[in-house]
Amino acid sequence: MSSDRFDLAIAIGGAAGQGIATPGNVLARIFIRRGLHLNAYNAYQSIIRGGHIFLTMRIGDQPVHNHGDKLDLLVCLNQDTMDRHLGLMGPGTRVIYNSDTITPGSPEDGVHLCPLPIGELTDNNRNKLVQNTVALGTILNLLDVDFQILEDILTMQFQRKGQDVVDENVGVARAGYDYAAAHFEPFSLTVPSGGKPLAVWNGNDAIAMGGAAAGVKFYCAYPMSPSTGVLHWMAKNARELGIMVRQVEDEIGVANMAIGAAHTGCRSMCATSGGGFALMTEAVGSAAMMEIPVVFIDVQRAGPSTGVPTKTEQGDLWQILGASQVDFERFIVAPTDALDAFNTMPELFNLVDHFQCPGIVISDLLISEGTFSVDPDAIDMQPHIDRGAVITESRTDVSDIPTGSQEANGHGLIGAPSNGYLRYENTESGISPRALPGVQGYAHVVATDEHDEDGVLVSDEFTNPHKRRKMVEKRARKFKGAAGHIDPPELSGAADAEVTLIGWGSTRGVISEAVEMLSEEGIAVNHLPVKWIVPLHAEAIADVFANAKRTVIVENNYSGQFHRYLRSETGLTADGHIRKYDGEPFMPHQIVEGVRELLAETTDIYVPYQEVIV
Amino acid sequence: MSSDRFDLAIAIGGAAGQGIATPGNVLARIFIRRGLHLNAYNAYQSIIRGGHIFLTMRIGDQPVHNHGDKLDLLVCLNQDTMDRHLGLMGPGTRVIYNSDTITPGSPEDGVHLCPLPIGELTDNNRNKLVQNTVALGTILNLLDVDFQILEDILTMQFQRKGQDVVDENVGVARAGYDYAAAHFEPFSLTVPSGGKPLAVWNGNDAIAMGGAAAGVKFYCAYPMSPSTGVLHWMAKNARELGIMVRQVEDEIGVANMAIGAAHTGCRSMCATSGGGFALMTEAVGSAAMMEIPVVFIDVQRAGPSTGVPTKTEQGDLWQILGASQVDFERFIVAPTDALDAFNTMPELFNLVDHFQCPGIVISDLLISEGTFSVDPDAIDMQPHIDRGAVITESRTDVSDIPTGSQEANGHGLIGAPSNGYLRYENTESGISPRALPGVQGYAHVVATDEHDEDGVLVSDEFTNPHKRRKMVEKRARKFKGAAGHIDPPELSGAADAEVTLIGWGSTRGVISEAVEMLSEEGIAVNHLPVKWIVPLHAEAIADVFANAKRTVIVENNYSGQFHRYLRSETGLTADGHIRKYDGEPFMPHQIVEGVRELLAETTDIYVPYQEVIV
Amino acid sequence: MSVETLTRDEVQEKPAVPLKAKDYKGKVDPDWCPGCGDFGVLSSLQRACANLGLQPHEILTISGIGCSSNFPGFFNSYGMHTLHGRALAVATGAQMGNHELTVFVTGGDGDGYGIGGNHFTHTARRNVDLTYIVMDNQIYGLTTGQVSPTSSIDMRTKSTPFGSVEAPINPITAAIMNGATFVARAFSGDARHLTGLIEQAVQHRGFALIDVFSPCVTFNKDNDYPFFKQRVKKLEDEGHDPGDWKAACEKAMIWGDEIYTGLFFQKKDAPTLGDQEPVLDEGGAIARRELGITRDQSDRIIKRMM
Amino acid sequence: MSVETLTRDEVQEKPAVPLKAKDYKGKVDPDWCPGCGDFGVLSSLQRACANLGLQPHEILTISGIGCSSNFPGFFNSYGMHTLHGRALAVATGAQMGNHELTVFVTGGDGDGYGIGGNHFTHTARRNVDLTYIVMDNQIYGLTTGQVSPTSSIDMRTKSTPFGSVEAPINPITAAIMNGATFVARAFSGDARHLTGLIEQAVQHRGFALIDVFSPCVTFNKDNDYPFFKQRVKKLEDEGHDPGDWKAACEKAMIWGDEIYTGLFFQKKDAPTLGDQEPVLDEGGAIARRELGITRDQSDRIIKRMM
Ligand SMILES: Cc1ncc(C[n+]2csc(CCOP(=O)(O)OP(=O)(O)O)c2C)c(N)n1
Ligand SMILES: Cc1ncc(C[n+]2csc(CCOP(=O)(O)OP(=O)(O)O)c2C)c(N)n1
Ligand code: SF4
Ligand code: SF4
Ligand SMILES: [Mg+2]
Ligand SMILES: [Mg+2]
Repeated sequence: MSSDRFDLAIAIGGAAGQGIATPGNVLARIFIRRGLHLNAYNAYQSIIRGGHIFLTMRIGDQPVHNHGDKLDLLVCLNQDTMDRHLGLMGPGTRVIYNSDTITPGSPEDGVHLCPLPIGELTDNNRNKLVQNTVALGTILNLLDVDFQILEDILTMQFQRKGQDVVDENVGVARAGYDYAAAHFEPFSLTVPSGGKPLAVWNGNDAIAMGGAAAGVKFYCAYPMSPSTGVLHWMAKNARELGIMVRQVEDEIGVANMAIGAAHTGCRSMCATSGGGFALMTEAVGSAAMMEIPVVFIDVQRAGPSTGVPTKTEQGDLWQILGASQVDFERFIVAPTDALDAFNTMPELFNLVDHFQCPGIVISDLLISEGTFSVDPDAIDMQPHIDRGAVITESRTDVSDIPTGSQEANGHGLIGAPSNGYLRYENTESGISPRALPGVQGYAHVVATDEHDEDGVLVSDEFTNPHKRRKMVEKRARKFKGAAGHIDPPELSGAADAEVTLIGWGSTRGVISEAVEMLSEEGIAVNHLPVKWIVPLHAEAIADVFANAKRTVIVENNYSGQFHRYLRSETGLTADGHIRKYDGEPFMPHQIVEGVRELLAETTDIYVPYQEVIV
Repeated sequence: MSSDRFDLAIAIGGAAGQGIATPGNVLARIFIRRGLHLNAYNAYQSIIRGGHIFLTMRIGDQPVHNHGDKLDLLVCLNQDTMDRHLGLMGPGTRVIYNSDTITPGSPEDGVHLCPLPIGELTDNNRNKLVQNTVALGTILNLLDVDFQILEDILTMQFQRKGQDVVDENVGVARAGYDYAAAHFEPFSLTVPSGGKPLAVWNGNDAIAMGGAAAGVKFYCAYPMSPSTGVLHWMAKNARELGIMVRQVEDEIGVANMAIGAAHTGCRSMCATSGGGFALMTEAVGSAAMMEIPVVFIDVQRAGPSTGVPTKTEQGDLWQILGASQVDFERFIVAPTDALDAFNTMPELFNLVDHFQCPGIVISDLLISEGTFSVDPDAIDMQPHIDRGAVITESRTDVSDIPTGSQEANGHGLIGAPSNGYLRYENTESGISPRALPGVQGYAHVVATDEHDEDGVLVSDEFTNPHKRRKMVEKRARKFKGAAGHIDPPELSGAADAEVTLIGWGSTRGVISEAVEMLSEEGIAVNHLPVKWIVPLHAEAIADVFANAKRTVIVENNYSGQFHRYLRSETGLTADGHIRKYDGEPFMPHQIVEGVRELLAETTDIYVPYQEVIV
Repeated sequence: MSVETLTRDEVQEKPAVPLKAKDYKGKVDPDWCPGCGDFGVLSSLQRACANLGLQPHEILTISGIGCSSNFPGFFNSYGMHTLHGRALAVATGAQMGNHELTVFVTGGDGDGYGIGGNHFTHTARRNVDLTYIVMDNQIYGLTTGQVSPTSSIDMRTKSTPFGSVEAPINPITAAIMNGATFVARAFSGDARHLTGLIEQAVQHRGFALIDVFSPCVTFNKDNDYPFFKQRVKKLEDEGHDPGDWKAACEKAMIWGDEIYTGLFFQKKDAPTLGDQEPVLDEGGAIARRELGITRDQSDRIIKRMM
Repeated sequence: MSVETLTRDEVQEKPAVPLKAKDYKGKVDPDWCPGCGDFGVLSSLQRACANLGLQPHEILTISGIGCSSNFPGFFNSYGMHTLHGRALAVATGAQMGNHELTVFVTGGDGDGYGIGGNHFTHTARRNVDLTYIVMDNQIYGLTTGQVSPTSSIDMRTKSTPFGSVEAPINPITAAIMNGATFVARAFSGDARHLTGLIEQAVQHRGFALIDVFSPCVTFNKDNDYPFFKQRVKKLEDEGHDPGDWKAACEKAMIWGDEIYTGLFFQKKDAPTLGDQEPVLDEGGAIARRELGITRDQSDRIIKRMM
């Protein structure tokens, strides 16, 4: 980032149970209320107490799209944090720690150690979480921010615990503030203020809110990290928003329940992570066969199998592409950040309603559990809603009740004549208006077996290859024009770049920053972030490849899943790859170094070394 | 087929419950005992009574690899068969039917109608199945085969039902034989005899037997067409062969139970079809992560979803490629016929034992439920067995019991020292010798969470991106040389062919015959049948493409799943496609016509019209 | 076409014509084997619906996969022929989505107690308001005769040619213990009895199971019509108290010369899942409500984020 | 390395040294929250194994995923940390593969009764010879506190912020009705009692369930140590007859000021799944037998095909 921008990164490290979330939240509120942008990544483990948590919060006066490369301020809540991370700190940085319990290591020259005698400052308060509040005061002073805002937020934060708790916290925060004023040298920077106050959310909130805005009336899930936040948001807001929220016995139940609700006419969705999604795949195919619009969300984490439940990866792409047997129509979309995820939800619901098929959203831990600032006015909670060809009005001119006589009905079978409604009418567009259960005059049966236009199975009595082919082609036809309904990916950056970086989903933010850094170095790079996986704008991407000098695909997995998929659809082969599969997300400098190495042609797959060990 | 070969096709049509299986079996035995080759395809529906069954049996003096294009003899057990299929019969063919109940349509000139007055011939026997036996006698006479062989086989077939039943059947068969002698003109051909007697099986038998030969000691399944035959074979032979066979509550249980047994050291396998395989996918990834060798079999049927349970398709490829989240090592193999499937089983078990990972076999209804002759001496029931690096000998020099003191052990944790065995030792080859539970001195824990060399989770307490990366790379490394252990696909046919046909799995037989037919027409075609999907011999295939004038991929699905996969791995794009997705398998002439159309460049995807409607 | 919020009352403004059993005939005639027990279940449900005056469009019949699960195709109502084992999960979603529908779930013993066993347990404890009719033929029919979770020990099937070695589950006692509030057993050979039980089950608010002995004449030669005809005995004839779970379990466990049918257990006062979800109170099926959220609601949400 | 057919007797030729509880300590110390109920379960199993004289290599401990499912990593034996909900299925395969092992399955209420519910039902009815210890904390711990199938009505969790509306399942009555032959309940706060029950369970031939109240001190503030300490009452102190399923169910349903622990139900004479499979009779684990089939066998098979 260019140096005239405000760009500050604070890290807080400790063990699970040491209460890192609270100071993180308080700091976030302080910055967003000043109109600063924020991107926070929390590295943690799949245990409830102990281990190592490392929260990195980067703040800027311009939108911040990743957690960055460097740290300005480190808060050590335990010795382990000091031991692990002091080495990351360079000249001019500050390291805050409790000098009663933590022994500092030997820092690089120019690192300012800020020891806090917590016992002394808190009258030996036995509450272990109190050190966090002292540290908050200290941070504020180092940043030369007025104490009042901290007091306000602590009051808001603790008021439901009573005035005593508020007073205690404000008191120790003030002690930390004053102690810093007396003993430590503040940063020589000014934290900007006066910008339009922002809001803060994480990707799971954004997905849930996007669903709510799209009109989701049924949400169900089985808890699975890192997708559980969607369930929590939905559960909390269910009653206020009139959304039916259910926790189900397993993911198979989840997927099928969501389909049941969707069939009655609810906008319906569910979220999980890779292993849970594996269990949902059979149902995805069934929704496609029954032509029921429903949305599945897969929040990726590191794998295979149970893998590393609290770490990020972009490794589920092929699972999602291969979700359920045989060919069928469905949308697959990988939003590129939280706001994009929010906006994707109503768009996707309109699409699945229009095309009567399932839709799958691919998120990952980075988006879903990352904390981001967002302009509240950018959150459009009343998006355009289009339910497609749906029949909700009863008709009384045609009866659901058969006339009584039985007759041959084109299935090689004798049966009662129906109301004449063809749920799977072989229309020119391939889209057949769908009647909702309960509507008079349209009673019909939907089926996961192959069926004829009226829903009667072709697998009973007389299979018929011509009917079968007709129905396969009807479903395929409806999807033919789907790509026209979504935006093609857009190339940004230098027109005649030396390198074209292609990413998908959550890597957009970090690649953008790497592009900027490279151009500052004089290497012209442009960037194609891909969001829509199916349908894929193959021609638009092929154009970019055709005009690119050197294509490099950046992805957070071992085998280059997106590259292989892109090639399967287009035949395009990229010149180089930057990949990562150690559980941690990319940092901008890792991509910068990757581009340099690839330009030097020492390798065609660059895997960065992960410096921050958490 | 060149006309000096013996090549005869008989079809029997009727409803489910009319007992088509028995005459089919009797005929098959007659031919294989004469040393004739046989390929039978049974078109049926997912109901138990009624509907339409159409068994096509093709017999030849040379190996017969598909059910062919034409019919010589049609046996109609009901009116529906007459109505549907008479039009398929050309000059010189014979049509046998019960003239008491069936009205013939108007046949093409030269078709010999052979009406049987069944009532008269059977003394008005009320047993409806008796007409089948009369027809058998008639067929034999039309083919000028001595009656004795039929008498022998009927005796064998019915002897456990008592002499009365034998006599009844032999009697009516004789009546049919004699009636034909008196009234119908026999074919002017000689059914060859004296060849080495062959055996008969279907693909599911072959898969089960291959497993048994490979040393499978544990088989479990949940019934699902068209894979259930494997369960039936195993259940029947379980006690004699000492195989533990279990029917489980669902496919999730199946996959996990197979893994449990495999972990104790059994060769263990399970089979299902697409929808059941969807439910197994999570377990596939877990076996890969725990590095447990186990074999999953997916017998494909038409879909998506429940689809057309009794029809064939090659539509599960992408589901299998995408089985379970994130990247991991596994073999995927699509045998090309029943004998190949048999031979694949021991080969695959040796591979998964060596590489300690899951293996997936892709079959389809065509192979699994088709009936084929096989040279009994070609069935090697004592194949080479290699279990790889497995530790089954106890050691007493090292104890499983910790010394008692607790110490830091490199996980950032305190724990008891172990026996020193590293289940996931980071060896150069990536293969870590595997100790079986029960063996003293090697007690250890395997895990679906990412784990370090000693099996301790890296997702607990302290995740560590370097350990994580090490373990991903260890597993990937072990698979690097896997392609060297399997045969590359082999190009057969003309060296400088005009067209190169590429197929995978079950299409080998039908494509081979199309190749012959085309060369007889003067169109030089060669053929690359692909069997191993993962690892894929990409270079060998690329060589074939590089030397081909026009590449055409033939596959039994809508979207060209193999083409897209091939392109994903190689970037290769075929020039044309022949695809089918109506539930029925390819017939040779359909491929021939496809090649002609593609050569004429009227299209680049040819989808044949299905003449036989069943 | 666009979404219209039609309440059920509006739809029903026209007085319903009284219906006959044949009015519930589906688009095709059943393709079950002649003599299959499922015919009796179909005709009983048709009669029960006529007696209850349910209109076809007010009913949603949901099944999994199996011979018995082909049911919705043969029955004139809205229907869903879903995945093997998943009907109850789909039905719970549908019932929540539109709780004004009368929901039937129809399927087999394999579908419901085998692969679908987990949904059976949990749908029962949630007391979802639906009627679950299991055509229990103690065999896997559609897949041509393998052992089922209700097959008796020693039963020979294609997958147990030497006889089954696994104790069957007892759907009645299992359902009671899982929290089902209406638990009955019937025999498809006694359509009148079954019809009555279905009527009661529909009128019952909550999860109602009717496990029906529905002989598979093709693959189960052990448990055929004569087997049941000789054995079934109606609880109603014995003055059994459906409020007494112990007696219910005891009676349900009897499996020998006498096998009980009838209403084993009923708990009338238990709230259904829907009753306990205030979201449904606002009136009308959630599937038919206005989509999206109000400005007030969104303002409140966004405010909490700042 | 090659396959050796070592029988368990050969392996055990060396007389086993008597072991202490600490000899079953795993490679790492448990990372459960301080005070977590699972510590008590771990130490009880360690003590029980010492008392029973089981060698670590003779034991296979299998779990799914959850806080409680991290168990095998903390216990010194052969272990498998499998998929969420699938431990019983894996264990059945392992028990059949090597029936000479002592198999423990350890896991949580969500793992076993939620997602794993179907395997629970069917493993019980098969009477697979293993000991299943469920650390029932009535919450999803590892995923940071959502409702579980054993959470009480009205319990507030992250997924039920307004209180749960679903009746919990009762693992004891469910297990009894599913055919489990040893069904017990314990409290991890009473390690001695639990240890005794584990010893009995291991000695029992067949499927043994021990549902252990194992408080989650972090996410379940309703069912904490004091809650159970005040309520638990031992069946053994009341002269309960474990042969009486009705009394067992009745006692198991009591949930108020008194909650019973102890052995609710036991059926001693039931054959296990393995007992009924002649394939196992031939001696030795099938996992350790010679691979492949004999020429005689193959000749017979091929002859039938001709
Ligand atoms: C996931 C899955 N597994 C297996 C099948 C195959 N299958 C179809 S029906 C059936 C069992 C049928 O038994 P049941 O439910 O008792 O019904 P019945 O045919 O006896 O009425 C099975 C195993 C399937 N369709 N889907
Ligand atoms: C298929 C799948 N779904 C969801 C999860 C996420 N998950 C891990 S543990 C767990 C529940 C843990 O609850 P419980 O079994 O009661 O164990 P506890 O942590 O309370 O001991 C869940 C839902 C998973 N790992 N796999
Ligand atoms: S196979 Fe059995 S269950 Fe299926 S239709 Fe026939 S009789 Fe009924
Ligand atoms: S979260 Fe609960 S169950 Fe998990 S370790 Fe902590 S106290 Fe135990
Ligand atoms: Mg059945
Ligand atoms: Mg729990």
